[in-house]
Amino acid sequence: MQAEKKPQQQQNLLEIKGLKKYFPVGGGSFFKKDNTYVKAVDDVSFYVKQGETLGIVGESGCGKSTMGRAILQLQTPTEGEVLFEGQDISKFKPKQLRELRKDIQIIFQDPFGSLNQRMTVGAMLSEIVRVHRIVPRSEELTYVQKLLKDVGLNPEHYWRYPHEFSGGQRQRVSIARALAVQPKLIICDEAVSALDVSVQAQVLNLLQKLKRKYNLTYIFISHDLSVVKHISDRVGVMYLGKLVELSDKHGIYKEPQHPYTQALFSAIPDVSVQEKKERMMLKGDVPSPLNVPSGCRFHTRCPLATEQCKQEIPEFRETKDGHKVACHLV
Amino acid sequence: MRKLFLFALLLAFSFLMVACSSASSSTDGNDASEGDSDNQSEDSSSSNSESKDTLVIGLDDDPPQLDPHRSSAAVDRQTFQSLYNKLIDINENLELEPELATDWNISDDGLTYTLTLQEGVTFHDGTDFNAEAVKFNFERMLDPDFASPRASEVNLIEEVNVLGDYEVEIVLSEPFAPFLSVLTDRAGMMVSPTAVEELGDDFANQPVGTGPYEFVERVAQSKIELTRYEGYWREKPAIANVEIRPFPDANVRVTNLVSGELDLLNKIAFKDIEKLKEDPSITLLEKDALGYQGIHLNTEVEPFTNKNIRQAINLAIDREAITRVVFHGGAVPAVSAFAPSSWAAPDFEQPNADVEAAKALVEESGLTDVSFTLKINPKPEEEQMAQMMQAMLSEVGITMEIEMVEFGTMLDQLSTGDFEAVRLGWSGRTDPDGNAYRFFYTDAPNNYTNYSNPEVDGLLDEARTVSVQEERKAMYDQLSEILWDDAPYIFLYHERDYKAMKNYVKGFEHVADTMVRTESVYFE
Amino acid sequence: MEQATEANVKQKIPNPRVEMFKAMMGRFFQNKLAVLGGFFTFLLIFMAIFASVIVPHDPIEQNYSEIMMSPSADHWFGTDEIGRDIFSRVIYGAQVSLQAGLISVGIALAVGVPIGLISGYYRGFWDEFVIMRFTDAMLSFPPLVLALALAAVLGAGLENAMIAIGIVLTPNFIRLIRAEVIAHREREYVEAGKASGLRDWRIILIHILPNTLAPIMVQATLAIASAIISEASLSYLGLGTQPPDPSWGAMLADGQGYLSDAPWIALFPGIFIFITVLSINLFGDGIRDMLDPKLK
Amino acid sequence: MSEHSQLEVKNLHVGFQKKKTFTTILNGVDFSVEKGETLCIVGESGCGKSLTSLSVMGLLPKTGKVTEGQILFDGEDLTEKSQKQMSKIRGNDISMIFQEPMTSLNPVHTVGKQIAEVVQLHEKISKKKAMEKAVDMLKLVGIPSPEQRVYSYPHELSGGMRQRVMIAMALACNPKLLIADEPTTALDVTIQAQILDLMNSLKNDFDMSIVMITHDLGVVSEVADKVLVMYAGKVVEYSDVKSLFNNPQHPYTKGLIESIPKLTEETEELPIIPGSVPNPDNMPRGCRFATRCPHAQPTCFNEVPPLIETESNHKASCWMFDQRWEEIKKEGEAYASRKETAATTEPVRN
Amino acid sequence: MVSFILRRLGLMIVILFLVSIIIFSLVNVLPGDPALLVLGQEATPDQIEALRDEMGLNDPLIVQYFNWVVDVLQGDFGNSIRDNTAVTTILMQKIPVTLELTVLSFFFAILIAIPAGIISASRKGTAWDYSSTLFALSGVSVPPFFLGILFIFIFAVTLGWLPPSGYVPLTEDFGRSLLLMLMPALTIGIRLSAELTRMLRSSLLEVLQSDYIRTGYAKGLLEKSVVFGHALRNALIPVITVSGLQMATFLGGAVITETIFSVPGLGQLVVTSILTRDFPVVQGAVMFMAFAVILINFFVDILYSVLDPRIKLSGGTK
Repeated sequence: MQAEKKPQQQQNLLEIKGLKKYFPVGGGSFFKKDNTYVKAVDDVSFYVKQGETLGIVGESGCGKSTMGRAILQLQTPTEGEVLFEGQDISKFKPKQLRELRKDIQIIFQDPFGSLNQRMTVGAMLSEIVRVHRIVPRSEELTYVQKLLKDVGLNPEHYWRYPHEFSGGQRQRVSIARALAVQPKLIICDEAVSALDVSVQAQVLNLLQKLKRKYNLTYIFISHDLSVVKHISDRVGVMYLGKLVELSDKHGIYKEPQHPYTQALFSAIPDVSVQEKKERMMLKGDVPSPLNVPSGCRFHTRCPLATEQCKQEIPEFRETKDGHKVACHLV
Repeated sequence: MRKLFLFALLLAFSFLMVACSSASSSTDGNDASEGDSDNQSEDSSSSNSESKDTLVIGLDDDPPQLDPHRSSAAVDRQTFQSLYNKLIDINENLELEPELATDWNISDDGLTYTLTLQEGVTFHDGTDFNAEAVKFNFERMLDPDFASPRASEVNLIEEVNVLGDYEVEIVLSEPFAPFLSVLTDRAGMMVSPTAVEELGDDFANQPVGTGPYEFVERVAQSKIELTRYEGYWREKPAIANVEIRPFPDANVRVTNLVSGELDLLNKIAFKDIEKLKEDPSITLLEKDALGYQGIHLNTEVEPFTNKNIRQAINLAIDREAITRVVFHGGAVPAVSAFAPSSWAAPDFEQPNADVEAAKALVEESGLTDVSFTLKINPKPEEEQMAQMMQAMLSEVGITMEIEMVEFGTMLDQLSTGDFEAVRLGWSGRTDPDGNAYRFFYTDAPNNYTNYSNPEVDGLLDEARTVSVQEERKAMYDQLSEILWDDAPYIFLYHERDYKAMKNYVKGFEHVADTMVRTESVYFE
Repeated sequence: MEQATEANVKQKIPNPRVEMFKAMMGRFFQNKLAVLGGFFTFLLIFMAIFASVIVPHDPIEQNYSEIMMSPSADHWFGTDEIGRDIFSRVIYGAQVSLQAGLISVGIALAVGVPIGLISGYYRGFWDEFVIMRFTDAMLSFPPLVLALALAAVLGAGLENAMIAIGIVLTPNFIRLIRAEVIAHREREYVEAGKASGLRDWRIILIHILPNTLAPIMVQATLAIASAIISEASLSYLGLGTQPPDPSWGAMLADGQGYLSDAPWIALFPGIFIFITVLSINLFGDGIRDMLDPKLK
Repeated sequence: MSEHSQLEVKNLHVGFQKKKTFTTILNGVDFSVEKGETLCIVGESGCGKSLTSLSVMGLLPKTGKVTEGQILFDGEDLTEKSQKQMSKIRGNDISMIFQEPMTSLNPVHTVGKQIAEVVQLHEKISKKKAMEKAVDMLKLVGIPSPEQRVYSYPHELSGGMRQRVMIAMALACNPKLLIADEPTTALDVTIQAQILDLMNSLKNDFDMSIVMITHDLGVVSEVADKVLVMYAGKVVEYSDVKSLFNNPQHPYTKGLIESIPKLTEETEELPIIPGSVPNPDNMPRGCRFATRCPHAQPTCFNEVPPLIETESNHKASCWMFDQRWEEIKKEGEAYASRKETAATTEPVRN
Repeated sequence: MVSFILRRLGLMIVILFLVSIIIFSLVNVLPGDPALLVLGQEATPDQIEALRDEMGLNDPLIVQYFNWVVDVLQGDFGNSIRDNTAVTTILMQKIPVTLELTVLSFFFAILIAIPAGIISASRKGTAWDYSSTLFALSGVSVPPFFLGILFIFIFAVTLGWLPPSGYVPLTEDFGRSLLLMLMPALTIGIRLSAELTRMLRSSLLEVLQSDYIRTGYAKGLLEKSVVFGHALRNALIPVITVSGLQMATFLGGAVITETIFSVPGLGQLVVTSILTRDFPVVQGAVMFMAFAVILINFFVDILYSVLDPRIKLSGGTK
């Protein structure tokens, strides 16, 4: 798949080319290696511009989280390039990678699991600041407390343990941790999914605020379309390891082109009691990523599938200005 | 799940039923002593010997070998007495008696022994016992490839000549007075030549002799079963079967005797002497044995290069206390290699313990901070004794560490000289030579102490050539004096031998060689 | 939520650790049996440390006129077969047992923790094909047989027995720690650490290790209990503590012969092993509850 | 409508015994469900909505206890029934499905066996008949090739399928009331749509009442006839579904609806409810939402607001709808001017 | 399944290979010369040397190891140094004894552990629970030799109800054999039951917390049916693993108990063989034990997959 060749009026901060991440399944026996793989991410390409928020949406198991980790090199990609500011970071050595961590950060879903329970918030944040020598030692405390303030916490929370915080507060700590190294890009992996609605709104607002304040770029991964739509400038839809549609958010929400995207939107219950719209109900379940359908991966559930869909893998191509779809029917 | 549970319950119940019923039957047997239908031999004191046809013997260890020419463990010999005959036997007074050899003649130069053999003897496999068989046996022991531990006892044999079917001549390379007594032990036991040729190394597991009982089956570390040999040349034994079971734990052995699982024990723990004497259902036979127990001091290493220290130890130890506390009177203090039962036992009495003299000797030695490590076998009695000696020696200013070492390791370290002091004794031989020569003659195989004294060597050599007992006794007396003074080996005590048996076991001949002779035993 | 509450916050600042500790203590003290176990454990440690002050007699002093005396005012637990005071010996025996427990587990920890950490964190060939297979092999020996063989190789004596027991315990710790590390390695906080650019050693030592301490501590306490039994077993078989030092196992082995005449020789050391091990186990259970609020 | 509701919960108080202290979580919950009606209980985590459903089922954990109030099912008070009596009702008259279809089925038994078990338990029929019934039920909930699927183990099914199995199990004895505790939370949207669809159609077929517990207002709008909004163990609003969405009354409900990002609207910043839910051990004496309420007055902190009917079939528990509201506001202003720096008592921890 | 078995077989071979190396090296660094032990004090150095040659003890260790492995692969574990019996013959005599002891012990253990564990878990926090927990902990804490001695003291010495020790094969006298095995089996069984009780309790407690148990109640099941019909089988799965491991351990590990009660089983064999430096026997017996452990683990894994349909035997290592 060819890379994006869009004329760059704005600088591309990150560019992904043909990214693949396969996980081997089972070990096989001693004598032969098993050749089955879970193709968690299969040939995905996109770019992220400086200062924008790219939303990635998809159902569980579609590979969106794996993609986030692969971009960050937390999991080494099986194939493909990850260009950050023009450099292919998938070829980076451990030392370069550590340096890179200053530029790309991640916020995880689970506000309980992603904090070390045995460390105070302050110790955790200071450690990172110290390792990357962000500020001189003497200013460490002030710096970290300012960070805490930035994310809406109290400077005194410096001495607290994670278990003393509520879910929302913990997520704020996670955000502070990501911010501590003054990154350029933050990957938010289901960052608000575990939160209650009222807290989720607080955190979303915070993320928006910080983005403006520090001129951040986000890749926002979530299964919640409303949230993604709210926060993103552009949105990509993933299905079984593939990007099926990618466009700016108005394009994708107003005129979804891929049948899967359409079904996805149609499935969201509306928070209102307007007359119920006609639903596009998908049949069956998402196939196992262990053995993905031939041709278009969506053809098993697609109400419009044709013979061609079963045979040929549809190309991910631009249909309108900045709107890309992988579907034979568009 | 429920089904499984129920099944388990049922099983447990039936199991408990079995347990209860057998338990009650055994107690009944003990109390009321009628139990006519009882084939379990749980009888205690009396009567039902008619139904009982097996003598169950408890041994202190599992005999490793059933081949006398291969055997090196003392416990083996207990079984051999039933399976084999010796050429010559000894009686309760330690006098030689004919067994397979009805008569013997020694040439004047003491080199040629002519044996007349018993006629009409057959091995358990039917092979005839004759002069050829005797020749075969000695040659087997002398065969260097066979590596028999007997070799050292018979290595003076130059040739064995068959003079007739039942007459054989043995020629020695040099005079060896104790030779006849050697023939009363394993070297005199005759194995079947046919069986040996057939079985080779496996003979040890399927022994064939001429003895009163023949081999039936063996389960290692569990039991050895023997049955009466119907073709036995002498009067056949009264009891049909013999079962020999090893019980390394003395307590277990004794409890099994008391409860009636066993009829006879070859060895008891000394602490049980009083208890067994008092038990009305048990006969306890007591006899002075032939061995001695003590400590090998390595005279080539500090501090035992110093004679004063060796003597100090000799004097510091209160042998009375040890025999009383540890052995409950089942041992007598030792001052020489010859037990009271032996004709070679010295007449002189040595001081029991003299702490002051010992202290003086330590002073005299010029050594300070005298210390050494005593290696002992990990057995309760050894530990007790060692700890007592430790306390005694500390009183005279000698520090003794104790290290428990497995028997195998101990033998290894003894032979390589990797020790300071080792607590090890000798089970004893009928002839005094067997108790002294191998340990104290310069460079003799068991001279672990590295002791070398030309005077001692001379006495030992001479005592071998003289056959008059009185003359030999004088020599051994002198030897005992020298050894006490030089003290390369600290003689501690002579064990007495105890045979405990149910009081319905009769006819047991208790000989000082500590063997269990089953031939004469009967139930009453 | 964060505004308006500074007064509250300040009030509570100094004590988060104390509070956590208090909660843990609360959970511990809730378990009555554990408290009892802890009490006995500390009593035993106290006895072991101050043995020389407590005991009425010299533990190795022999008195041939007082052999196998039944318990009395002078000899609380009676005397043994060479006239030594059993109470004094039992108290001194606590030193041996506790030493054996602590040191052998210490050895196992010293070897097992680093190997487990590295093996679990890096996985790969060494982990899969060398370390794991080796622990598999070690674990397929019956533990006492292995300890016995090792003790026989090293020679009798308390030090060697402790080394042997330590070696036998080690694979368990390697496995436990490795499994914990693997579990934690997948946790998001470790990923977050990596994403923050922390070095491996820092993640292993500062982040993963403290989080695995709870199960390690529990396992270690229980291992101390089993090490005490193992030492006693080896001493029982003659491969542990050497005379005249009093070891409960050896005392029991000696006393076994006198069960019918002087049962106290065997019974008292036996009871002490039992109480010690039980106390430590109870204590360990308490620690488990204390460290893991979910379990109760 | 018959003489009594299918389910009527009156002034329900439920709490937990913790060591020496007793913490009351549910504090006077009232609602009723009519025959054939779907009631949604909605609220954020920790508001007590699941506890309400467990109380109805009599499945409170051992430390939990109903301290006050009544649960009337067909007019009979369930709180007075023994466990044995309750077990005859559970699975038969009242069924329940749970949030986690992954763990709510026993992994070691086939799904058929698990469905048949409930049938055999409540209807004296043979094993074979029960199995047949299981097949029928699987067919009913839309599981393909049910004859084979009865022999499947739960792990062989996808999440959506498992939730269908749970539904089949719950409906196997034609219950009068189905309690569904967050039945679609763990599922993907496309699957959620399928399950909601299924439930809606089955509700009509079985003519039963449904109590659905959820935190998702979208789901509420899909299925509910009536809605009960709970906050921190109390009912804050109880209404007809249309009325609730068109005209939410309670500040909490309003805040909740507004803080959800909408697909159809564009907002730069979401309206939010500040703060977080107070700790059950440290509840305000008065209105529990007072600590986060933009309109809160001193009275709100001290006095529990009654459930006030604001329009037909719409009640809200807020002083704003009381006649005294103007007075209360005045009092508050006076108070504020007296004590400028009055701090609220929001607890730090949750 | 096939790939699982293949993989496990490969793994077993590797582990056995390592075990063989470990035991061989251990045995060969044991102090003490077996030749000396065979020949005793009366042997001459020449004889010892000759015997060492004959036994191959003078070959380089690698050669000795290689020879041994080659023999073992042909099913020949060599002969005992002590009595020249084939090691396989000795093992064949010992295995039934230990097997009888192990099976009986397990029988007792299960008999005690299952009810105790169930009561303890389902009546959590009650006096029942406390007493069963205390029992379990006591059982784990009591050293086997002390328990054995205590049994002998009480049942044999004081009460005289049971024979103190000894062994009769089952085939010879069924009742008596069981009677003799009663105390040793109880000694092991109590300890084992204690471990299983603890295991079952915690596993059952965990299972009772799970969602499907709540589902069971929601169906209208009573506690009894929930515990027996739904919880127990799930709770037993980890217990079975532990039992499997324990059984494997006891197959070779009842060292102390066998010694105390003079049960001529594998444990006693190994102890005496180590102490008497009977190298071929030690090697053979330990190889057998390790093999038994590995084999039992293998079967436990298979059993596991039978009990728990979630587990597929894919052969991945954990």
